[in-house]
Amino acid sequence: MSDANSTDQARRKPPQTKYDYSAGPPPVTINMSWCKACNICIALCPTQVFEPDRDGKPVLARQEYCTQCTLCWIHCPDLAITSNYK
Amino acid sequence: MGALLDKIAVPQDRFEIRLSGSGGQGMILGAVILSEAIGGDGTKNVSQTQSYGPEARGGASKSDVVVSPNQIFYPKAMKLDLLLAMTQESLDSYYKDLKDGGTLIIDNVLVTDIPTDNYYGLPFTRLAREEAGHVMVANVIALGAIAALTGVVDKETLINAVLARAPRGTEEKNRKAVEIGFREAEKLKK
Amino acid sequence: MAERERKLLQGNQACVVGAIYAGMRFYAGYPITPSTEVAEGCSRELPRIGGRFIQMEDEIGSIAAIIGASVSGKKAMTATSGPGYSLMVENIGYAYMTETPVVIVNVQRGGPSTGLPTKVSQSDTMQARWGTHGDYNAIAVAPSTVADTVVETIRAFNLAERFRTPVTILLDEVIAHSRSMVEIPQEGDFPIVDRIKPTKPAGRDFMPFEVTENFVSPMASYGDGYRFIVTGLTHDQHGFTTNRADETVVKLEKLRNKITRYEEEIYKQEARWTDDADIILVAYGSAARASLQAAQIAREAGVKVGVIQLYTIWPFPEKPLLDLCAKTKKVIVAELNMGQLVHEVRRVLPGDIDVHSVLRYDGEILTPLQVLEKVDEVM
Amino acid sequence: MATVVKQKSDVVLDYLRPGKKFPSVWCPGCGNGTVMSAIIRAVDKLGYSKDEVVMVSGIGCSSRMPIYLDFSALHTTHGRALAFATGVKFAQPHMKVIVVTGDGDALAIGGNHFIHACRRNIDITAVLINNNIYGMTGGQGSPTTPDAAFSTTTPYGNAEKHFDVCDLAKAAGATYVGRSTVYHAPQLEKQIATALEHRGFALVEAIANCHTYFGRLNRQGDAVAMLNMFKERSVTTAKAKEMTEEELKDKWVIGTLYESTEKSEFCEEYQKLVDRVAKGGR
Repeated sequence: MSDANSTDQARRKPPQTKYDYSAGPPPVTINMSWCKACNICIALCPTQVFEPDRDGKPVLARQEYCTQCTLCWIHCPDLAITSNYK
Repeated sequence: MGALLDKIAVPQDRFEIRLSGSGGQGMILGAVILSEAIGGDGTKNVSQTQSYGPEARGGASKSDVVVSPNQIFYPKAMKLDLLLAMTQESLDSYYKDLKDGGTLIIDNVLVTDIPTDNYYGLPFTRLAREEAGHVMVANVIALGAIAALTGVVDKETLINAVLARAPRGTEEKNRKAVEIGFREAEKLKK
Repeated sequence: MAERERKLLQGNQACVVGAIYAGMRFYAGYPITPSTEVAEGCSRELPRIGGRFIQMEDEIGSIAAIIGASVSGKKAMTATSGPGYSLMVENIGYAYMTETPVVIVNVQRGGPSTGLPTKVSQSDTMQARWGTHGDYNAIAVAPSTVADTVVETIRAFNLAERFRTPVTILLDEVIAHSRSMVEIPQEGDFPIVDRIKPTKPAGRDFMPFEVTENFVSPMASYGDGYRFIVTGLTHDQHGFTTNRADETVVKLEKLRNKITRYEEEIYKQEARWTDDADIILVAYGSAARASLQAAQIAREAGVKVGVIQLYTIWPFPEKPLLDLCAKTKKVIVAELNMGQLVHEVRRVLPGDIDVHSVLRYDGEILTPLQVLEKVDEVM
Repeated sequence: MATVVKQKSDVVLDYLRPGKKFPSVWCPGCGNGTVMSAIIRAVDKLGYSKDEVVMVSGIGCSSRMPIYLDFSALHTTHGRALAFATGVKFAQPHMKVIVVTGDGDALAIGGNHFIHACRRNIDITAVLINNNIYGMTGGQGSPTTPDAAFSTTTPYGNAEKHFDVCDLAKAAGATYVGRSTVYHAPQLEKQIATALEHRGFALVEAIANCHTYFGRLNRQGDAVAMLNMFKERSVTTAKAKEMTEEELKDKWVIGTLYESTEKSEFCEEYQKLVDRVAKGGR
């Protein structure tokens, strides 16, 4: 099983709804100094909110698709992601 | 060499007792009771030791009590003042440790081959079975005899020490056992 | 004060009496001859006073459990014998590193390996000093009579609490299994030392392994609100693991200095007839009993023999020994092994003092006669 | 505006030890961090105060966890965490004692302590992070390394058989046994919370990824690939009931596998003994 395959699998579901985060902070905050670029959040996000940057760390590429599903921060082994909506 | 060894002697302030028999005859418990009786009032020090391990369960089980009004340096017996031998095997094993003129007490039913004429013999096991009502108290009868023959402890103190260790319900049997031992030994003294 | 209760106690039972007097309320152990009566005594006595007794699955678990209990605020003890002590040494090292006060009773028996389970020995003398790996300064005390065992057990707990360190009690089979009448101590008879609790509030200022003026850090317990970290990895004063050379040196020197700077508090020895002695016997435990008896007999025969009986084995009482042997030219070290303590005595005493050994390692106690034969030989 | 609100995410930050710098020592993507996060959320949900929690660990990757968390922490020797924890719990029965351990730590060197902690049914929650390999020492075979699997000490495939951790715990007398994986993090958190509330010895096996060693040596890919494998190979207890033994081969049954309240808890039983003795009873 390769890295690319598994990532694709996790991304099968297309985004359904868009959310407007413009009035407040972004849906999640990523602590870049704790992030070790393990790719878990990018791969598990069902709505493809993240894209890897040059170092492989996640950036919010499509934040409007974030459903606050919790998968990214609940799986983050480095406690580097927090949601801004509680 | 030898200048010192020729002059040495076991200190006079020690009185050394060994109770010996086969495992199960209660020699260790006997020594514990004797130690409590002798040391109870605080005027004398006691040091009780025993053979420990497999031999304590058979063969020639032994338990020593060293008595002294002073501090007891060496905890074990060096030269016995008193040897109680309840079996032939124990007499054979330990007679050599008895000092010249020391007191030898034997069960004269179970011990028949005795290397000296200077001893006290009583049928402890038979007395226990026939008079005291239980073979288990042979050791207590022997303690009564030791009290009578040596005066190392008086009878009442011994009885109290025996009763303190006696299982509930056996107090009378044990008191009687001391009395029997004391009485029979008194007869030998005359 | 009321008359003290007197009881016929075995050495192992006296150890229990002393430990409970000192405040021991937690015992974990594993049966091993000839120490087992300590466990039996604790299993009987501790529930009566609200203490805790647990028989663990092995000696490794036993020492682990008492360390866990000690950081949770209890005075805790285990008892074992040579092979069990060997199993414990890794976690004894953990106690040194984490500065956890615990008391380990080692009722010595013949070895190596399973050796002579029912026979006496003093062949763990060096194991008590150098058993675990790494650099550390050990404390070991050694009684020689049943009554001493009460006193030395109390002292072992006091030293453990005072210095935040494990303390070994080196008993041996003869003392452990012999019985004597012992006065049961009453409140006030002996001082009791308890670990110093932190006064600083919880928070960043509190450092659980702070290098204080006397190198001993106040010790909080789990549940006190300090939420401190205890690790066997080399750690800084906050308890955080470190690889840094400078912090490593601070930690190791703290472990050393808290003992070496206060050795005078730990030393305990008794000198008898040493002032005019031509020959001085040095011994501890049941070997000291034989030595004292031999010296008494020799004195009665007109030979000037003295005895130095050691109650503190580690740290080795260098200065007291030097002082007490200043006027003699001959020393005999009596021990129940193939020669362990004698190396320390040789190391400490000046070269112009002849140091001899009288040894016994067949599982029996040295007799006064054997010691006297040696005295006669070197006279 | 987002409307989906599930759970407070930054609660984990409240439980990190002040002064201890993150990130952790663990490899990128290591399951240990995910399990740590689940433990924190379980403790927080149950409302335990930080002061009443003691986290005990042995030696290994997972055993570094207590250093990061703002609980009383006892980081002990290899394999002995449960024995130390037994001392802590027995000395302070009101404390919540969590043991974090690995497969090598708990089952090889610590196997004896493990079965005896189960047998005593002492109220300790053991979270056993099973990554099927020794991570810290560099990928050697462990008691849970599967048959024929590769490690640096089984270069030709593992000839030994492996433990089923949960079967072992149940057989040894544990009164709560649960299993989950780091992929199933929310369920893992629930398992841990249930285990913490259980009175008696509770084991939660957390199947976790060591892609650095196990994944690489056994061609299972990176962290993400292993997480997906956990997803595919796990079946719930309900589903497992309808499956044959053949179908369950190579699957992990996740959920609560065993729970019993019949056996008395050790510390409570000992307290009863103390009370009885205090009244002069035997």
